[in-house]
Amino acid sequence: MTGFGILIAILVPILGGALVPLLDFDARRAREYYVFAIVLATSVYTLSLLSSGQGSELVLYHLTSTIDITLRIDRYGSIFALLVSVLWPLATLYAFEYMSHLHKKNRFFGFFTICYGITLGVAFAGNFITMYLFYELLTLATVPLITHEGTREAKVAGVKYLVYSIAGATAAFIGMIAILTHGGSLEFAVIGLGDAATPENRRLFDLAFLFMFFGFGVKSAIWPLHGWLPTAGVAPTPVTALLHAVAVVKSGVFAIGRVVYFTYDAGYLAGSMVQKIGLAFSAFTIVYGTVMAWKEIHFKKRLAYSTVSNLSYIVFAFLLVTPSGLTAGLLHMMFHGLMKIVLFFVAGTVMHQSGRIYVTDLRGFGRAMPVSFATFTIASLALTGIPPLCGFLSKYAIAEAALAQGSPLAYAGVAALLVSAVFTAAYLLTICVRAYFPPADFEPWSLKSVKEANLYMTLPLVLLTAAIVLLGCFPGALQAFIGGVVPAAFPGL
Amino acid sequence: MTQLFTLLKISDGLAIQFGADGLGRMFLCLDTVMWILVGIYAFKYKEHMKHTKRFFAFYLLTYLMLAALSMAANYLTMYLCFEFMTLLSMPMVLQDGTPESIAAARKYLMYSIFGATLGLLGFFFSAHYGAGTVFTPGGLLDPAKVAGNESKLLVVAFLSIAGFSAKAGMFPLHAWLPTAHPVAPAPASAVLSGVITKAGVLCILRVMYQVYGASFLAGTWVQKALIVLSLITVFMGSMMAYGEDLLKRRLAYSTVSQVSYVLFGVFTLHPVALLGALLHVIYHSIIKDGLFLGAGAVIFTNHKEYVSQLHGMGKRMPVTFGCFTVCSLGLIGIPPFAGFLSKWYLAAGSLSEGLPVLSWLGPAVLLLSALLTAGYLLPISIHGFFPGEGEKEAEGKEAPFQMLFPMLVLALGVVVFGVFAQPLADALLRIAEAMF
Amino acid sequence: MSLVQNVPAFSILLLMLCGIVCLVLPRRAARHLADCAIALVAAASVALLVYFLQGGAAYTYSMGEIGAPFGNELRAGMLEAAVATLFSIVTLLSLMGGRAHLRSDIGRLKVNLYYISTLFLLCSMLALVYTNDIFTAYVFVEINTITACGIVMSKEDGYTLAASMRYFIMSLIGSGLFLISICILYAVTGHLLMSNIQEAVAQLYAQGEYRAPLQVAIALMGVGLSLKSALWPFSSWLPDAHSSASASSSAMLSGLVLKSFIFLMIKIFYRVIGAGIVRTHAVLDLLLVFGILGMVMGSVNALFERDIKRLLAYSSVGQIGYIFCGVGLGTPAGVAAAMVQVAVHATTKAMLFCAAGGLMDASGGSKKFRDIEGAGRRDPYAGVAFIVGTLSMIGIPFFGGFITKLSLVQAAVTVGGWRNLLSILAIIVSTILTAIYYINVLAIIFRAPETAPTKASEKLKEEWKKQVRLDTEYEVAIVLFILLNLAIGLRSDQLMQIITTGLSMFG
Amino acid sequence: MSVFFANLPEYAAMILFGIGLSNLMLAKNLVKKIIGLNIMDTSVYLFLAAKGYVENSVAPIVSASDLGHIEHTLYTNPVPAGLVLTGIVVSVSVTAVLLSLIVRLNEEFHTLDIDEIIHILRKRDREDLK
Repeated sequence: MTGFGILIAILVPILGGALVPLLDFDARRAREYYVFAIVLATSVYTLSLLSSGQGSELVLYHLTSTIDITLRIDRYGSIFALLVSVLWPLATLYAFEYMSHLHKKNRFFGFFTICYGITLGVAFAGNFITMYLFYELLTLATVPLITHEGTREAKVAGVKYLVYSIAGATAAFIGMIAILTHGGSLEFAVIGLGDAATPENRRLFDLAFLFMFFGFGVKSAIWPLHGWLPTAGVAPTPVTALLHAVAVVKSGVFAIGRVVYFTYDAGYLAGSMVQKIGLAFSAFTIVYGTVMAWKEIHFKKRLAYSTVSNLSYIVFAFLLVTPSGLTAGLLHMMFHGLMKIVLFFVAGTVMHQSGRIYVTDLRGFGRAMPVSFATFTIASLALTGIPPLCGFLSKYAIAEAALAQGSPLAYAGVAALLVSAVFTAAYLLTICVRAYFPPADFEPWSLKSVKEANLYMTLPLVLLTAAIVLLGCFPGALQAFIGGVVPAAFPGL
Repeated sequence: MTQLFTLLKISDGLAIQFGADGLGRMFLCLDTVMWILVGIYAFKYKEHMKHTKRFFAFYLLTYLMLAALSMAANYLTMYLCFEFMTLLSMPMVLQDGTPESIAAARKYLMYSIFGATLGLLGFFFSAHYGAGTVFTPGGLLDPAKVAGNESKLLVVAFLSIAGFSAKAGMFPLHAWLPTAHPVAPAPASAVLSGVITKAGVLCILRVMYQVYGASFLAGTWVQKALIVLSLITVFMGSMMAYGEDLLKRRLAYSTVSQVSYVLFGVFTLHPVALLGALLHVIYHSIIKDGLFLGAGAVIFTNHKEYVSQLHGMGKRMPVTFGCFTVCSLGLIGIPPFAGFLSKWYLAAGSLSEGLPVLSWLGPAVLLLSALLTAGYLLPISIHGFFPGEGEKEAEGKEAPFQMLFPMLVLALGVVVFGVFAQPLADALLRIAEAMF
Repeated sequence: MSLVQNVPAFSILLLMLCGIVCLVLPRRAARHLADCAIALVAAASVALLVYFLQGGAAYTYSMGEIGAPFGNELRAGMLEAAVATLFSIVTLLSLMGGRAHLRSDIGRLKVNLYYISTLFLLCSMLALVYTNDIFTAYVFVEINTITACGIVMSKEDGYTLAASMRYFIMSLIGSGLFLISICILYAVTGHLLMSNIQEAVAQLYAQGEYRAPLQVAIALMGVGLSLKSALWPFSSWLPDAHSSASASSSAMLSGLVLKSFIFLMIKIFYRVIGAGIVRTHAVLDLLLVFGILGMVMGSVNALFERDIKRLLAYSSVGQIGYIFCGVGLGTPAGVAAAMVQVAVHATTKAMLFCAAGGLMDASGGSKKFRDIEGAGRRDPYAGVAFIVGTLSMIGIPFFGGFITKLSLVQAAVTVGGWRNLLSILAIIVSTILTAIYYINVLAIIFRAPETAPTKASEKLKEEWKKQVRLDTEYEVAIVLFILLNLAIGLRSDQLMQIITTGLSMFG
Repeated sequence: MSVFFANLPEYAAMILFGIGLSNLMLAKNLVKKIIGLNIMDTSVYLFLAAKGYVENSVAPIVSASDLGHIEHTLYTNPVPAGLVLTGIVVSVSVTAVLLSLIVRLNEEFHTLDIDEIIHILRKRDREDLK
């Protein structure tokens, strides 16, 4: 199975997406069939790649003597690819209905599908420079999506996102080159710095790690660099749901995982100063995100802050630099993707059907939009970490990994985890209470104009919620698939 | 735990399992009896309510979760049932939909979820340091793993027990109880006070005796701190009840103080005291349900909510006030009635425990609060039956028979269990011994 | 002495000859002569480069076989051949790209005078590249100044005259300082040929004599040449000059003229004074700091521009800052990074200026942002050129800009201390700012005019309707430019190898 | 002081250079700037010429007659003279171009003050924008 399959999986959505504005569909049906066909084909093809093509590699181009652009499927990348290829078709289905009330659909779906290919590129990158290429392209492809509505607010959000992302990417790039020039290898097949990390240039490698951590930390919304995520909440819902809950931010966390496990190995990082810094920052972000979410009353901005906190769960787990930490982080990456996309979709449906964007005026919606709010309640319970659902599993795994590591910062992380669970309950369950139990003086006729969304929107919701419940009860297969990454990341074990 | 029924095996360390043991069976019987009686009462009370279908749905779901909780065989299942019980009992609190009830429900939700999260902390540590996962009398901690870090585990034990005691209304996390009960409809507050607080007690019993093990916690600062907290709550609850004019809030404060009687017995880690605690669990449920149903009857028939409005009501509602008086006497601990025996065993257990100061301070506080209980309960009956010349007597008619019947049964229970308590005490002693 | 070794002298003299002949030729003939001459020189330079690639050693070519003190010498190495090729190719493409504008801006009669200036400009640049005698360098610096102002003045509207006057005066101050430093060097060492001066200076430095005059000479040299190549504090003249001139002249000015002075400075620093001495001198730190400030301030000014050509001019100030940051680092890796940026910026900026010309044609000749809305759709060649330019400036792999950032970071990382940190921060900030204003330009030129509210005048709207007539020469030039940028991006390994061996040959 | 007298021409050249440079930069009137430029250039040529002078030496002209034998051993250094000649050529051409530019500017803006010209241009820009 030569590596060409990977190239096809990446290029089909990119070229397909680029064609959408050029073909200039005016009939809605035609555009939908075309876009959905491309997205579905890519997903199916990628899933088949994941099952059969493990380990296949393709050297695309020798850029310079020490750097070349390679694509490779390894278990760590295929987990991210699995998440993306499962969620993208559902999000596209949702986007068809959601975009009916917005203009310039061709451009939107064009860039939306291009982002799919680029995210797969990030997943299948074989070394850091290739990932940097797709990482930058992802930023450029998402800027037009954020500024889609053309309002002043959208432009500001777009510029802010651009500034944060470019700063992050350049900082990471500098870290990469520092490692490259001082003997470390950027290939993902080679684990750890090997003999390059001698005691005297250790300080430089620490600095390079911090540059890469905070560089990729921008996209994974670590505390001081998270400002762009809530402001990007103004983008259309399919963008915020898919990109700012699943694709873009997860690529940031995915990259941090690559830095921690594939460039620096456990031997270098365990107990080192940089690990303490990283753990401290991510633990603080966990608490900061949920507190800000609790204060925010704009529905999507609240969910955006919740994403800020949940991403730091994953970063915290990765920085424990133990096999259980890695698997726990990846588990939460998968589950958080599922849960958060449901919450964002419901927020989008509410805005699409009734135009309400603030959390305070959702009284009585439980009856007006039963399916949406049923899925919302299940997803909120999952995110809060109520046992039978999947959120609990990942939270439990992270806590176990932290306890196994046993350093004081790990205990601080567990405490942060619990505090954020309480606040998550605070800002999510209050919405459910307000929706299902409106106060006595509430007239149901005020919501008669609000009807439940049609099949396009509710089907993805129901499917995803079923996934949340099933994965919560029977996670065996997924945990085994994720467990496969440990031998790759810890060759010594 | 005899035989285990595994509902769902998530992964090797995590499974939802159920199993019956003495403690579980006792709590299940208690819940079932109370649920039936209050149910009968609620069928009549529902004319007074809107959204009745919703109320009864959540009424039954809460019962489901309580039953599951008492049958839970491992920490995970217990935590699951505890969380869901909070979520399902919350709609009963905001049944009327008034702004205060919604605020009270949100407060109740937040306190309970905060408590449950501390419980979750306990679960993480027990899963890490524990040998197995199923509750085993004497504790499931693996001595090898625990060797180095007792201090950490003690802190976690204190936090998780304090977390579960939020549901039982112990001092630092009790504030939701006095706000939630008055706004809830009478059957809901009866169930909330009488039975759901006992769920918190059950979780504490499981955690203290069957996760950490009595031997691990005996004599440690955790036990002393918890006893002090429960004594503070006992005293504070009755003081607050004493000054309260709203009848249901007075009874809520009384619940706060009485449940801490039970907790005091549990925290002394002595078989006799534990027997007293278990006995008081049963007696308090019966008595407090009776009191709340009485209060509910008064509100339902004559819309009187404040104690000061009840002067001379006894003549108008003889049966209600009769049962109310019997239950009050039981709660105060007058010998022939139910309350006395449990307080007796509590005092005996604490004295024989031998903790330096607390062994005698405990019974002293219990006695003092018994006086206060008399102080805030007896005036209601006395003014009810003998209003005194000057005041204007309240008019009103007797409650319908369907509401009186449960009150009569409960009053009868108070008398029967007071007099023929021996078989119940023996059964509970066997359960208490099995816990160590 | 194989035939190909005469290429340096041949190309300079050929260009001079053709320049003079152009005076008498009619417009069309002058155009063909100029194109052929430049193409011939480009081919010759390529041949020379191939000669060096096949292992030829650097050699000196004495003009007229006259001996050292009096005779004049040219020196050719791999780096000189590569830079000469680059300059000639970019000049040819800029001329082709801006041809349409020549007819409208300069009028039929004076076009052949424009070609004279262009030929002499290229001739002076090649002379600066090849010369081994510093006084000849001064003479060609002056010729360069006059011809550069010539191609700015040729457009003859109010702006260009004022701009060229300011450009002229600033350049003269620069060359004045350069002249005085040459004289000091001559007075101290007694030689005019660079290689001899280097030995004399090394000997003097060893004995410790004339330390003060040497320091002053190096400082004046640094300031003079940085003033001529528009390093940030001295770049107030650049935006007016480069934005008002016609498309092909601004492409040549921004792309090449600034670079020739930088190349001269590198040559003088490393061949006349010697790497060891220069590294100890404070002028390098001065250049580094001004380079870093240039990178940031150039981009900051560009952010607030509402005129496409002024934006590109300010962006040039920023990119020049990049080059000086590389030179200022002092290490060979730094100079290599600077040379890579010279190559990449020459092609990219020239392409963008020609494309800007195309955008102006497609929107009624106006440079303002509000008028060029949607111009990228009307003139797709300019649109694609701007996309490639933006991707290259941000530093996406496969494009030229990536190699610049890569090599500059590699240079910065190996240097320790404050220089490392300062240059890294500057790289981050300048990449962000560059990304913002280029993507802003992209958003404007690709915005569909009918949906977004445009501020353009009604008259302009009708013009947008009718299809823009593009001439093939402009299209060919843009496509070749894009291919050149991609070639540098893809074959960057070879480029780096040429530069590093060229630098080692430099000595 | 002896150092001052030893290389008097160099000092003179430096002072002249300073005068010329400051005039070129600071003068308002364009013609004055050109004058400053020429002063600067002449000072450099003075410096160069002074460098070429050798004590009691003879002009380095070798006529046909005394080809066989050369009595004088000391000749002045011809190279600086050559440089001066080239320099003068360059200065003349630059001055010519500048003066023609000044004429064109005066026709267009009717002033010789460069700052005023820029002020006029900025005003013209603002009118275009409206």
